[in-house]
Amino acid sequence: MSAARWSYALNQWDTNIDTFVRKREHERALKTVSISGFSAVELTAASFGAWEPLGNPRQIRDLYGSVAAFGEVLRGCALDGISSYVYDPFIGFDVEMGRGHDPLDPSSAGPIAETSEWFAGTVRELGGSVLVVRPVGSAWQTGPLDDSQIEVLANLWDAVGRRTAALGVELALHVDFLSALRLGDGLDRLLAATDADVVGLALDTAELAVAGMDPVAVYRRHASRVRHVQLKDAREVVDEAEAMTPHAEQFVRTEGGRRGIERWFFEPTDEGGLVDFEAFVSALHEHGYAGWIVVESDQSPHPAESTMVSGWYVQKRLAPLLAR
Amino acid sequence: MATKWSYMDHWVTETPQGPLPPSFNRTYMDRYVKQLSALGFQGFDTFFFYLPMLQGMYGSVPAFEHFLQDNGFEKITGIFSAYPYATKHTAPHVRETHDRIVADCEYTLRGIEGLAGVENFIVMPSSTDWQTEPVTDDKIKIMADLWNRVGRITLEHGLKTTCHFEFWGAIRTRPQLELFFEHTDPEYVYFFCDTAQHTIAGVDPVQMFRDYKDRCTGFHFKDTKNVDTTGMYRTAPDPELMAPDVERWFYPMGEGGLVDFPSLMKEIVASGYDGWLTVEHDKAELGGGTYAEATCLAKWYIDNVLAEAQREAEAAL
Amino acid sequence: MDHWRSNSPSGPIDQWRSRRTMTRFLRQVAAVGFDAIDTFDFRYWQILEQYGSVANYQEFVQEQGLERIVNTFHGVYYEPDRYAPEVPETHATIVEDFKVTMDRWSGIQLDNVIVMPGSRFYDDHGPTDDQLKHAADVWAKVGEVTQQYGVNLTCHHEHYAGIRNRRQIDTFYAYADPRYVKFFVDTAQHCIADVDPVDVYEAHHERVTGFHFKDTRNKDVNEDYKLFPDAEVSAVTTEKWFYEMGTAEGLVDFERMMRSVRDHGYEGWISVEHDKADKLGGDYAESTAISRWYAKNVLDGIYAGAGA
Amino acid sequence: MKDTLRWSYAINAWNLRMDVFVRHEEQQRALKTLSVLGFDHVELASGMGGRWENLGTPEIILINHGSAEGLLAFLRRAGISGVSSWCWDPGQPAEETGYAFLMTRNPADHDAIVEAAKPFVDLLAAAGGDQLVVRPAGSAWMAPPLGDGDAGIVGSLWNRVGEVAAAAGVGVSLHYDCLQPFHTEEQLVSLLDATDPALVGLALDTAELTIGGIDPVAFYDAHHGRVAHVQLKDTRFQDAGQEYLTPGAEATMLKGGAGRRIERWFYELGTEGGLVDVEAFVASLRAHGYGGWVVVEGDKGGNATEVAMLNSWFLQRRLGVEKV
Repeated sequence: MSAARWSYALNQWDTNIDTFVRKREHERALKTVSISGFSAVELTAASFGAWEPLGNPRQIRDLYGSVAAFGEVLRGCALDGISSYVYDPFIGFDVEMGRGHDPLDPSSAGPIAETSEWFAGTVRELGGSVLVVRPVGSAWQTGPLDDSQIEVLANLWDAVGRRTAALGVELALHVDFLSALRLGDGLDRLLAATDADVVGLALDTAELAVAGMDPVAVYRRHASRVRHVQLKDAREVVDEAEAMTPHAEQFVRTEGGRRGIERWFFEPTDEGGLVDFEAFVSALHEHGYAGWIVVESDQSPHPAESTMVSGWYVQKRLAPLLAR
Repeated sequence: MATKWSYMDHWVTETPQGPLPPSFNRTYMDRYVKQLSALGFQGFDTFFFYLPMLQGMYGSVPAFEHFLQDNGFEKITGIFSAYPYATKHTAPHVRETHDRIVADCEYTLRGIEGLAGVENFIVMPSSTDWQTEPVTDDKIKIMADLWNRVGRITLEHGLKTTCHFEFWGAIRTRPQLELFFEHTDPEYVYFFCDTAQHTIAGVDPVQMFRDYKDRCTGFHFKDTKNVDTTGMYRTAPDPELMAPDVERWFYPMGEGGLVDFPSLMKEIVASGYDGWLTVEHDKAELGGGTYAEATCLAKWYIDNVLAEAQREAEAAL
Repeated sequence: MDHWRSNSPSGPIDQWRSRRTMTRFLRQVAAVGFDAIDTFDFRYWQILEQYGSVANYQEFVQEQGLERIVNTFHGVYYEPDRYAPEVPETHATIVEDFKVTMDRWSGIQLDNVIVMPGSRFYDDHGPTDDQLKHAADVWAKVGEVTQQYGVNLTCHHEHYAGIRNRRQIDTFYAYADPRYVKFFVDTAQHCIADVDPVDVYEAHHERVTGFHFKDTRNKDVNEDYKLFPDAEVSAVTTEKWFYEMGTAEGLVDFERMMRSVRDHGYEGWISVEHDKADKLGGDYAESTAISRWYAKNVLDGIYAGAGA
Repeated sequence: MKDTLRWSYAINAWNLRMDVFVRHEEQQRALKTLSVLGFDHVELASGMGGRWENLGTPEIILINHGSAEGLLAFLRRAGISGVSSWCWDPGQPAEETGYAFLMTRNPADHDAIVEAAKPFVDLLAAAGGDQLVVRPAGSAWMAPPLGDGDAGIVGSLWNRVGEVAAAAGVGVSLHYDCLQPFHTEEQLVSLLDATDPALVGLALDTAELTIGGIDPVAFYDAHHGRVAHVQLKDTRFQDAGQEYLTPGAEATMLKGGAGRRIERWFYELGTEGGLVDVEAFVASLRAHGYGGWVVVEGDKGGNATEVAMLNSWFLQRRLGVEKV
């Protein structure tokens, strides 16, 4: 049997600020994830005060009494706990809806490390093992990263990685399809510049595929650095020119760009898409991958259906590839 | 005892043309089967009127069953047939229409030829109460005659004709149920226990099972939050969707309804029943629910709550 | 009033998703006969990003057949150490915030900027007399600022907020300078808090500058208003608080409300608000149409009729 | 709508599947929606019959409302003053008629079809309706190609129904849909030629004609004398050739997209990429002094309410029609 474990990302339920707030809604989602064959969930850091009750440790505590009490809820729903938390440093937690810190700004290092530690402690307490972070802003904001910028980032994430490692939590850098790391050999350079012992890669199949990168090739190239996997599908590629659109987060990711793409991300299935999941998971197997595999739909007209369809695909097609 | 769970097909999903059954197209149907498969259902129950659609999508009904089997299902377990609305052509309480109904049943039986072994031919034994009134003993006997006749035919095809009683049907009270079973042949006519329908009609489904377990060939595990105490069962033309005080009658298990499922489960274990157990959701979308979520929660409840009741009952044997 | 969701291939979205979805939203609102829209001012950054400026956005609204943007709702989280009307130490921050806000929106002419006058999460006693006075003071200062832009500062009393019951509302307005602090009546919110919306309107009609016409089927009988994180979504027995006008079992007497509005000679805008209309299987588009039907077929006749 | 044209809206958009749109309050909500959008007449549509077709088949309508007057009173509660028309497909098996499978191309079925039409004609006439809109023949894929005599056979049936209807003061119009066998312009004209213009007209559906490869504007200009009824909707697609002959075309083409993944064919007026020139078509109706009903349809288009609102917007803002 493989040591890899399957988790599911809760973000698809949280479609708007005032949704997915009640405990009852959480419980229904958690039971849905459990009965579809997953053993944990991934949380996403958010700052919208009480309307994002799973968005950070303080809100978890405010709604559930304590992080430990939320852990009881997870186990009551027949899950082991959480696998991971996803944290974007551009989001601030000092005040609600606050603005966070730019990793390229050297003075951000302290606050980002502190917030990372805050989340990592909660990951640990809820049975998880990975803190997934957005390592740098978008390509349109930065252009290709120069050596000094890579150095700033490497210093930051090395420092953060050491602190989370002390808590028993691995740090994994996540590359999204608009990320500055898609330009040139940014990703390779950042990985080379960081300490392999404390900084890993979170490989997101769909984000890489939309960015025009082959996730299988990226995985093979960096297998030893991959600490976390997010599995989702996509059907459309965003080329470099489109990624450089000013405010691409709004105009490309949210609005769908000139093509009017209404949905970027899909459940991992065999229905056709950019990602070859079976090849990808076979590659994980070859390299003896032992971390979390988090299935995401990210966007879905129907979260429960997405979870179930993914559950089928994991149980019937993907998990057997790891069990060989 | 290993329980075998099947799923009764009322599913609705979001399509570009609005919320529709997954028979919308083959892709939706495939995904639907995979979703049920992911939860571990092994049996699939459907309505007679879906058979032509399945044939269209998969080439034949057996080809659809093969698709189910490729996804871990054992087979199609039940086919549901009914005449809820009485017409001059078909009305179980009108003897002159029986030939037509029997012919329809034979037609449905031809539609499932080649399947691995459908076990239940599930029928509503009557039409709506309001169209059958006054419900006399004679009318109940006429209906019993019909299903005796149908039961003999389906048994030749290996299916048991089994009766599913709606709270708004003409056979709804405990005395009516008893009279009906008295006049039907235990060899040809069986009992299908729908937990919610009986509860709404003021009949205790657990007691019903206890008393008719020898003739019971299946269950719809579904819940309700209301007993009809104001005669809503007589609402014309349809009490299920038009009852004045109740917009939604049916709920999934585990949502605070009236049915005591753990007790039923223990009773089932104690009886030695080894047939299929079926989850049915009906109108799960009313009030903002979804079929997918309702199905997950029901199966979660089975695996996490009913499984415990089952273990307790087995230990007590 | 800007709460809206519709289904999309990627799940439920609001109208701010793209210019395309905004177009569809505005056309639907216009089609049923609304003349204008309200919005939230926290949309400002999104407006800049998507439309370039507030004035451009209003032009976009006008292209779809609506007159203009009438009101904006100022959404801020109140925290005692940073930003809270009852806490004088934070008043400078609040006034400064409104200077910035009014500058941002100065490209168009609004009628009202709507605020929640008090914080939420109060204990059994509610705000003290002093705290109500502090709140009244700060809103008067803010009102002076907004009036320099020709805009009213007007207060909207949520059923779960600190100034919620009739006594608190009356005390607050007794302290608040009528020149600068106006009142915005939300029929459902008052009703949930067991405040008769018509009575409270009549008591304070001279300073009323707007309405949210929406209905509810429940009063808060469980002290839901104390609930964390948000009584509107967490209530114990009420999963959905708000319904459109004309709903069955609605508690608000809109006909009486409308007679009162007419009799007091109110000539400003009346806004229809749907909040969480999509809960329990509801649908924003349908609620929008049904409430406009009610306004046209029931309320317009009352308003046009002779004094009762 | 205040206009020289008479506008109505097809209520079937809400009746998505067999067990929805059954409760009276649901129907009231749809009717109020149409009323506030400026419509004061509706078009009814038959269905499978039975206890759930509360606005579909005569027998069930009468159980609900007692009489035509009762039906009208129900409509008036929502501000709708009447029924413009009723769509009926005699080939659709209905519960009240024992699910009889009748074919207009089979002369032996003609007596039964004329008989089945009578309750529709009677109730429509009593409710002040104008047109019985009928499907002239079953889907092309279900029967052999049209033979020389088919137009005559089918035409003779509709002349008979037309006589029955005329006696009650109601017109009969043959509805063109993209799956029925009188598919090309030539075939359609041959069918019209086989009917008596005094008894039978054409129900011109802009989207269906467009999908079938016929330009509705040109067709109307050429044949306006025969057009007795209009249904207005838009489409973004055309039959690529012979897709209407695909077995199970109702599902495989109109839901599955004949392999093209077109899962939705019908759209609101003025939709992006719409193929129907609605403005030109309506201008042509006005130019020819069209006196029948113009029924706007929103069926098979997703959220019925949103589509109705967008349709009304188009009438008000693009066609210059004022609301009532």
